[in-house]
Amino acid sequence: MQELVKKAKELIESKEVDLLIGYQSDGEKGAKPLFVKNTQQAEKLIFNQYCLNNLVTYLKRPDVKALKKVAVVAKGCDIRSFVMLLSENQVSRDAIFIIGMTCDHVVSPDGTGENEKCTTCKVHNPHLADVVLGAPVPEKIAKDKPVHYAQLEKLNAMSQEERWAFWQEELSRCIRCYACRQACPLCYCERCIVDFNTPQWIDTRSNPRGNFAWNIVRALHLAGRCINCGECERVCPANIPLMLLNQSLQEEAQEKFAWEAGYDPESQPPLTTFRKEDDEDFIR
Amino acid sequence: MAEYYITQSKMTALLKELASDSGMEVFGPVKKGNDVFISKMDGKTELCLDYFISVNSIKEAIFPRFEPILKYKLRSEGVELAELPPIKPLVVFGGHPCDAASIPLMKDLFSWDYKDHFYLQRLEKVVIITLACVEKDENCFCTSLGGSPHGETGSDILLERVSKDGWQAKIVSEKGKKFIETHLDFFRDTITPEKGIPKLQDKDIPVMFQSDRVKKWIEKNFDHPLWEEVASNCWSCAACTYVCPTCHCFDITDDATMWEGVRTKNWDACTLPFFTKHASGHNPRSQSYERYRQRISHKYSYYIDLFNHVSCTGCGRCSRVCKAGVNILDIVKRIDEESKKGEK
Amino acid sequence: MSENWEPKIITFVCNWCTYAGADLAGTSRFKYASNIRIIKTPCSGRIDPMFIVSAFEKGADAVLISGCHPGDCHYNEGNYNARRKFTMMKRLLDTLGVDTRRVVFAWCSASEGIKFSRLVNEVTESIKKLGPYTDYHSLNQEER
Amino acid sequence: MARIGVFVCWCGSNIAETVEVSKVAEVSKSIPGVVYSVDYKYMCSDPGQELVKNAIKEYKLTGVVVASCSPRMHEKTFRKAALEAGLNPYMLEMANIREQCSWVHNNMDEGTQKSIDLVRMMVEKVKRNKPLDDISIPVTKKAMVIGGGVTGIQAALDIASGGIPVVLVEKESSIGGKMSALDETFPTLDCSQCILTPKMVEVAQHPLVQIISYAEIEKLEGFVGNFKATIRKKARYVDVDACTGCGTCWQKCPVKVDSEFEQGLGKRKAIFIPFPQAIPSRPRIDAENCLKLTKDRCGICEKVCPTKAIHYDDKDEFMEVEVGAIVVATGYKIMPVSAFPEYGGGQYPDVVTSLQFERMVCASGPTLGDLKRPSDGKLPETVVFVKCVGSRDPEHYHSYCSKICCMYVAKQTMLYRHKVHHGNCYVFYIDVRSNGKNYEEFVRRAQEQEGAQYIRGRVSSIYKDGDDMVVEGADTLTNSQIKVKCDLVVLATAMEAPDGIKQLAQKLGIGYDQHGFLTEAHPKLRPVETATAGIFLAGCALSPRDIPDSVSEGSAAAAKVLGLLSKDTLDKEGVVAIVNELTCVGCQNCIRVCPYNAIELKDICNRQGELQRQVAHVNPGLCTGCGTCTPSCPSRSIELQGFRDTELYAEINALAEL
Repeated sequence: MQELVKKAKELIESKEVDLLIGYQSDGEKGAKPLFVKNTQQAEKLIFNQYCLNNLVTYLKRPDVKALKKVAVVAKGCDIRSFVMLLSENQVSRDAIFIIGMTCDHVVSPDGTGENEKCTTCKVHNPHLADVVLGAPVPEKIAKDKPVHYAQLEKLNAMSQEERWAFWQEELSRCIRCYACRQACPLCYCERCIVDFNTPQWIDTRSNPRGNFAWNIVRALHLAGRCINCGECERVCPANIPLMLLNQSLQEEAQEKFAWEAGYDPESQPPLTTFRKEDDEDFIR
Repeated sequence: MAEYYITQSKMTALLKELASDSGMEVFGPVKKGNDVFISKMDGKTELCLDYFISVNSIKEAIFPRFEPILKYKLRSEGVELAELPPIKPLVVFGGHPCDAASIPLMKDLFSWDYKDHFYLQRLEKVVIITLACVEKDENCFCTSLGGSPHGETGSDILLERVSKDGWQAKIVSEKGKKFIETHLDFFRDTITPEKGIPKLQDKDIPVMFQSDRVKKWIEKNFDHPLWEEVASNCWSCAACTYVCPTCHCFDITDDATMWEGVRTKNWDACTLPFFTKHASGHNPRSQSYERYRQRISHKYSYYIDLFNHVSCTGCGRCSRVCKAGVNILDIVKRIDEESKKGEK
Repeated sequence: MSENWEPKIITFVCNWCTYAGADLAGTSRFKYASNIRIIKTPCSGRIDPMFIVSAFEKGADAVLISGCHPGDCHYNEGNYNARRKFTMMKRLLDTLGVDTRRVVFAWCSASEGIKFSRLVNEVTESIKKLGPYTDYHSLNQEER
Repeated sequence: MARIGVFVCWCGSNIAETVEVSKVAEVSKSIPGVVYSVDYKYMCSDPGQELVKNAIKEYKLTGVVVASCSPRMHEKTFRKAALEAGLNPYMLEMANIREQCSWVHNNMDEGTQKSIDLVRMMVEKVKRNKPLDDISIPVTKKAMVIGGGVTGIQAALDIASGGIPVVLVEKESSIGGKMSALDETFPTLDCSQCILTPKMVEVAQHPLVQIISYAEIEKLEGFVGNFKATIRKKARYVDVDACTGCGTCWQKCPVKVDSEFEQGLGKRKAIFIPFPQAIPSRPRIDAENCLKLTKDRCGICEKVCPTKAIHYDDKDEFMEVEVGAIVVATGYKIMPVSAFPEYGGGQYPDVVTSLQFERMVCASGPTLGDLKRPSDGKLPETVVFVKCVGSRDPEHYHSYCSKICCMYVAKQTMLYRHKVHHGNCYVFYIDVRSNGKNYEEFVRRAQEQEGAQYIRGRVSSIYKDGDDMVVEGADTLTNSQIKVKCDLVVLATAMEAPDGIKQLAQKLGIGYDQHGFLTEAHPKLRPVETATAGIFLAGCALSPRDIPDSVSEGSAAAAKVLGLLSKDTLDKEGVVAIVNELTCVGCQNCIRVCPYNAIELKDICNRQGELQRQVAHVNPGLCTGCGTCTPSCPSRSIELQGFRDTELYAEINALAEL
């Protein structure tokens, strides 16, 4: 922690950055974002296993974008979303100072035990950063090993009718607060398609039709881009297991397009490219 | 006045019975994961009676997330108005006094310059059965706004826990009285109060700020840098407003196929980025902190100008759902401190 | 299911291959079921996966999507891009429990009038067996 | 408010037989927005069209739906009629109730119901259509040909003959390409120089052709009809305008190095022209070997130059040219023997490539046509030719066939036998591919009359035994191992994409395949076009070709260029994509999926000129209206006009239950 505070003060004092986004503690077992603009605020910086927020999401905000240079404290998983922002022309590499934190794991959203997402993590050690803080953590999974999400198995084992019933029940609680969208580092559109009304693709009412369409389009727009940070699901006030959708499409991208998002800023997201030999068994 | 009691099992049975009646709407607490939601029930819904506070407020029972206000059909002869679904009698069970306290506040608004008969009709037909609090957390601050963990405001019936298995039912309104009388069978048992049943007193939730001092500061400090400091974390979703018992903004949307259409009153939120976006492309509240400032200012200042009451009941729900760490109590306390400094 | 229920099949095709193939079916007088309604787009690359959702919302019992075979695209690559989107959409719908037997993708060239007519007949027949897509249509309720 | 007219055609009995047309017209009247509907026997006839035109005027129609045959049949007809009546042609849509309805259904009720639906869909669409203007883009009436081999020369000549000025850019100091190094050519055995040189002269003297040699493309901006190319003129150290090509400099230059033109078999000077017939016949200094430029010594050429044309301080220069179309004819390179160590390539001087063999037998070659083997100058009494070296060998080298080797090997056996009448020559081959005019006869002649001995089989190794070279291989016809002692081995090594071609392709924004050959827009129907409008391909830049094919393609590409530049403007339909710059976030999805590179990032700056954000920008000249961009845009900030979301959604919406 000393390291982090020291680095932050250095960056702020030297005016290398206009703003630093990090974590502060929130109660005994919690952490929340902290916007640091002076060295006094920097004293509050922490990093521990309760630092769940993906702070990269703030980089999409217009007021943050307007600043000359911003530092952000990020775990390997968060950096994957930064890589996507880079490849999608949403940030300029020069305008962001990444303070990469090595991270063994964070806690699950309810504050107990290891977070599910950490079991499939390949970047306990930040893969792209301006400075890496913390002791190196041994990586448990090889980079080229496909990731499999255990929690999908239950859903996959259901019949189609059961899956339908499952999702209708889950999505009935959706109140369309768009916390999933706002917390997502990759939902950066100036005008979301749901706010588009010529035509109104997606019913804005939180009725079954609108909730279904909204969650389809949200998952679809993240297809091949989602980096499994899990923020959408964590911030959902209705506890809807949104990551099941994202992870299903992540697996599809791996299986069909040999693609995992967020590792290489030079590569193109899979839905913006193709291979002639792509699988087409489902096409008659 | 007679004393009425009801056991948990009878309460469950009563709600289920009412929920089976297609002529009625019943809302009750349903567990999902680690949390409880006040949800619309049918005869088969499993109720959860062991919880601290629901994620959402009882608001959506009376002020639905969406509600058709006009239906029409297009015919070659012209436009034909279609009938709207009837507003059914409803029972809302499972809120706390901080939920119920929102009712008179919302009524003030919906019967203000324009009488919103959808809301008012539903209000007439609703029976609100409130549970007095037995637990609290660091986000609770009802007492700072004149509320109480066992306050009666807005409720029709207030249930106070007397045993592990039951409540004493306090009639608060005529509607409440009528409800108990109609379903007297369920309220006949006498429960002897058990010892050691926790009860929350006003003093358990200390007063943490003075709302009039907060208002004074807000009136004078629209451009104060404090706003940006306390709300910079906000990422502009509507979770806080949608779980809030007093947030009441809505949008009117049209949805039409070729032959018919419906106009809907649809929840909206001042925290969402597009809320004030003009057709010109200009957005007077383009920053997230500006939107959050609006939320606080509206509740703690503008609303008082109109209705002489803070539009917040201190339930703390917004702070609980906010994973960006925006905490209304912290912010209002900060403002109160600033205001105190200014007084000196 | 009422006696005289007929499936509604909304069909999205590209202009250069499948629309032309459907025209060829016409000029060749290959008869097929009248349940389809064709919406023409320039290229399968223009066919948005969200069309499927809208079609079901508007009462379709099935959606048929067809474009040029790989390598035949008038615009060289549109169908390759489309294929990736459809791959993802199909998986997503499947994950969500949508009956993906009702979402049919096919390649049909301008010379395959016969394939087009057979395709329409096969899809119509299979949807007749499945019945109306009441699950999806029930999402359209206006009340809470 | 929309005022839509619906015109239902009987098409004689073609439609009316299965569709109750009067009912379709009648029901159409009840569609909101429809103010007029009528049915008529032949809507495409002159009176039918008049009906449409008059109704447009009389009822002040804002949109028209013609329910008749396929739009592929008559959309143009009716849109023209609409235009004549003063209605924007894109405000007319057709409901296809013939090909896609009456002709494929039998039942009158079904046909009628479906027709009504189809009309309704199009009414809903046309209500939301927006008038579109056709696009007209001025073109620069000038072309650029990249590559001055025989293909590029042919293309340049044909374009210039059509009256369009051409800039011919050649990487080497002379045009002529590979063909200039060949001896005689199959199947006619005419001398390569004899047929090429006149063409070189013709192109050089053509008033509309500007040759820029020793130059490469640095950058290309713009789009079809309006390219701006930056050409890097490499430092030549010789002022080509002052120089008269007298030759004193290269005669006096003391430095001798291997000549690239002679395939390393002969020498050239440090100031040189690659071959005597070079065009322009102006030397350049090889900066790597010039004593003046490397060690600041010598300086003889400057001293002896009568016109003071030598400038040791010469630098690369850049010139910009604006052109409307480009032909890429960058040719090929041949794999060097050193790529084949298993065949002794690079180790034994007497293992040579076929191009080296060309120089060895050529009358203007280093030995002036006396066949001498490189190691000791001995006349080779026995020569072995090995075909498919590096070609048709996907496991080790290239999967493709180099196409011309079969023919030139047959030719080279003849050239050999013509020089060495008593000599033996053997050809190791896998197949003999001789599918061209007079090709098969030519190969037969080599085998039957000229004594070339063909052995079917792969060569396993080549090594030296004393003075002799030994070629070991399998004869797959007799199924035996075979050893041939010889004096010289000629490897018909594979043709490859030339160095730097990928970089060039990237600069031009055109595609290339895994071998580095440039990709045509369609292998059959658009063989000399690229996916980038205005850029054409010809010759071996695409894949191995022989001279006749290359020359044909040069002409074909020239015809395409002339077609494009024959008009003052490029006219196209208004169905192109358009960006909403207010909502676009510049994620580049559309840019990445666009098959035509028609979209680019555009900077949005504030009044102080500071970059605020980047958005997509469609070049309407390049957009072909496929619409692949639209679904790729998460915020719907790019829409294809004529097929906007709201138009297509309206069609879906029209199908919602009544």
